[in-house]
Amino acid sequence: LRRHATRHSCPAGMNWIESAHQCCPQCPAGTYLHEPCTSHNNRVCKPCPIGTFLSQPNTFTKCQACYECDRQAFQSVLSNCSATSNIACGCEPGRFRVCLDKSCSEFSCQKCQPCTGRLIQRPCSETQDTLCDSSCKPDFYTEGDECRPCHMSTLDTCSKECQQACHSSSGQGLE
Amino acid sequence: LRRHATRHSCPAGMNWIESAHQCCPQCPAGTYLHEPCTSHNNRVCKPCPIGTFLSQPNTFTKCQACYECDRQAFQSVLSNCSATSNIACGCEPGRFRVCLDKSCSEFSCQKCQPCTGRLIQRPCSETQDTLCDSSCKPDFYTEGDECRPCHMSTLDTCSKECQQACHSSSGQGLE
Amino acid sequence: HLPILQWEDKRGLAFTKNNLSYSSNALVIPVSGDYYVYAQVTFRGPIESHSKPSSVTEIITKVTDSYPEPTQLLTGTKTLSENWNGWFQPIYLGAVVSLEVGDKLMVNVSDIKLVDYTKEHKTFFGAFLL
Amino acid sequence: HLPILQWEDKRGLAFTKNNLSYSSNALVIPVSGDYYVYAQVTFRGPIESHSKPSSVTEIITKVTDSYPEPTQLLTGTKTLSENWNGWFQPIYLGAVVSLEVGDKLMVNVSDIKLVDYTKEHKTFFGAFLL
Amino acid sequence: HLPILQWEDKRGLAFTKNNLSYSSNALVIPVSGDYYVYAQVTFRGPIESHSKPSSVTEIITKVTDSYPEPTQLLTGTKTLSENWNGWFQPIYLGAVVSLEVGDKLMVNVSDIKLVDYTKEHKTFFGAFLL
Repeated sequence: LRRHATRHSCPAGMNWIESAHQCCPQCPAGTYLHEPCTSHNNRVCKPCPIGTFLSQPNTFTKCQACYECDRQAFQSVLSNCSATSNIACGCEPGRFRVCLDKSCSEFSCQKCQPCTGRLIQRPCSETQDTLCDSSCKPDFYTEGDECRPCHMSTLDTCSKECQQACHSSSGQGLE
Repeated sequence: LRRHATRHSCPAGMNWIESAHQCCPQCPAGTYLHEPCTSHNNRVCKPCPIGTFLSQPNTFTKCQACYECDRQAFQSVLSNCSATSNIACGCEPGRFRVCLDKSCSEFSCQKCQPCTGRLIQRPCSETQDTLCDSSCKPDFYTEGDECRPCHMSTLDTCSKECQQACHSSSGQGLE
Repeated sequence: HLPILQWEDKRGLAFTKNNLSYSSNALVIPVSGDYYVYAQVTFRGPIESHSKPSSVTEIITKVTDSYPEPTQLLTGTKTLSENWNGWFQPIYLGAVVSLEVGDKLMVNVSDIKLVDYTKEHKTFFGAFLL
Repeated sequence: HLPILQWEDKRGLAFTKNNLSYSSNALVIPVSGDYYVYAQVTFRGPIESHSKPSSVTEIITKVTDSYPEPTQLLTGTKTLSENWNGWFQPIYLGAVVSLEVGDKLMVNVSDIKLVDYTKEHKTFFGAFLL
Repeated sequence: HLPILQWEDKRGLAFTKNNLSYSSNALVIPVSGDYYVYAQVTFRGPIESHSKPSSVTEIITKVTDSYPEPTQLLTGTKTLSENWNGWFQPIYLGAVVSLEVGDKLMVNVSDIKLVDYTKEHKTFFGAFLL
């Protein structure tokens, strides 16, 4: 089995340039190959224009276009695109990422749940929704899967849970 | 700001013809440019063949194909395609348009609701379903969201609404 | 076999040239070679008299004198999810295939009644020699 | 008419050559002939402030000096089923069309806010002379 | 990176010519120039042992000696709606890209187990020099 021979192997830090028919030194990250080297002069590298980048040493003749963050989908810029690195997007405050694929290169930003009437076990983060306590905070009573403030309950609407949570602790009987 | 100079500006009613390298008079709607004008003779226009049309004065070398109405989807022809206008499609009688996009260039034809047992507030039209009265017609009683004819009700199946609607008015007691 | 679509080859945007001709529902190949062949069919429904289709399929096939059966060149098949009242589903196919002079190219569909034939820019078919 | 998309024609994978130029949102045809014209638009949603769209549409249109109205060349229209929270829907169109020098090609969409403009390899547009 | 598809390059409809060769899962570009590159992958499911995928993705990538990372050229990503038991989803991609001699083209997918490899006319990949 023939080792997979690269067409032309060049020393480290150099790439084969077909048009020059020789190995040329790579351009550093953030620049691209403007003119290949020739037997007498070196290659010419130029910086990547605004909106483009190259994060690795290369002999590319063009830089790669930066991505953009999806403003309509409430994404925010974590770090701007630079000559050497693509833009990085996250979620606006109060939202967390919902990945649409395994690598999470595509994600939507959904509102963090507010935990009204509950203690927050784990606050909302870039990658996870808020984790609310299963039981209600003091002075709140459960109704379905919600927590309602005691002061909002009136005598006739105060269910069994409401009674227990709102009135039993203070020892007052219900007139 | 330079006025957007069309490559070659021609007087009104004339268009630049690249192959003839000169301005030629437009062909009237319903016809297309069969032969461009030359310095000594005029352009030749020909009528659009059956099944094609051009609704504007032009120097097109071919007419546009007429659309067709979607028979399987119960569309009907409002006006046939002519040499100067595309076909216009609507819905078959007893159906109304449900737009599938904002411009309603795509629409399906759905059956008008029959208002059984109710008075018709607004009859079904090309663009809107029938609007039925919320209450039942005389000699009809409500059951769920339907109106049932009184004569169909039997003693034992006659609910409270049925009694009220079907028997109270004639003053007969229920034997 | 699946039903074969008929096409307009002269009026509007349609045209044939360089001897690539259209006859009895097929593009006829004038010279052997590699062609990029493509077709889009827009399917739409529902059609009332029609049971709810679970899927739609478009196939570009080749018929040749050298073999008695058609050869399926390109296939696009798509399932339709349930809760649609009015639905549209375009399927585009395109690829390079080697063809012989006289070969015929046709487009088959799972159900002709579901094909949107109303506008020439929604359903189309073509080929060009590389 | 439907909104017209704007395109990047120089940076990254984008390029124009052989006088096929890009200006004011359109590819401008330098020489009459038959061109393979193609475009893909990736639509995505939901956009909260936005009512749930029932469908998305992409149309490649031609504007020409010889006729006062744009001509629709290729159309892809797809309905969206209900129960999606985050959704993606790519529509690809491509076909051969006869064009005159000076003709302009543009891409219209049903709703610009639903277009995924974030990555150049998800939404693209081009043409080449046969 | 996403898994890379393997292809048949000789049998059936498959072929390579004019030095455009296929080796270790990639089409190898023999001469620099502009190529129309295309690929269709038909995804299908469900696969029992497999959790319900929320989306499928197909990416045509370029690997080159002049840069240590692959470049994504074309991407089609589609979300799958819930209520499907058996489903099919074809994704077609095609566009013109400038390539250098020695560049390698490959097709990546979000999940190899969901790829319908059973028929050559349902999943295919190719390129031609303009």
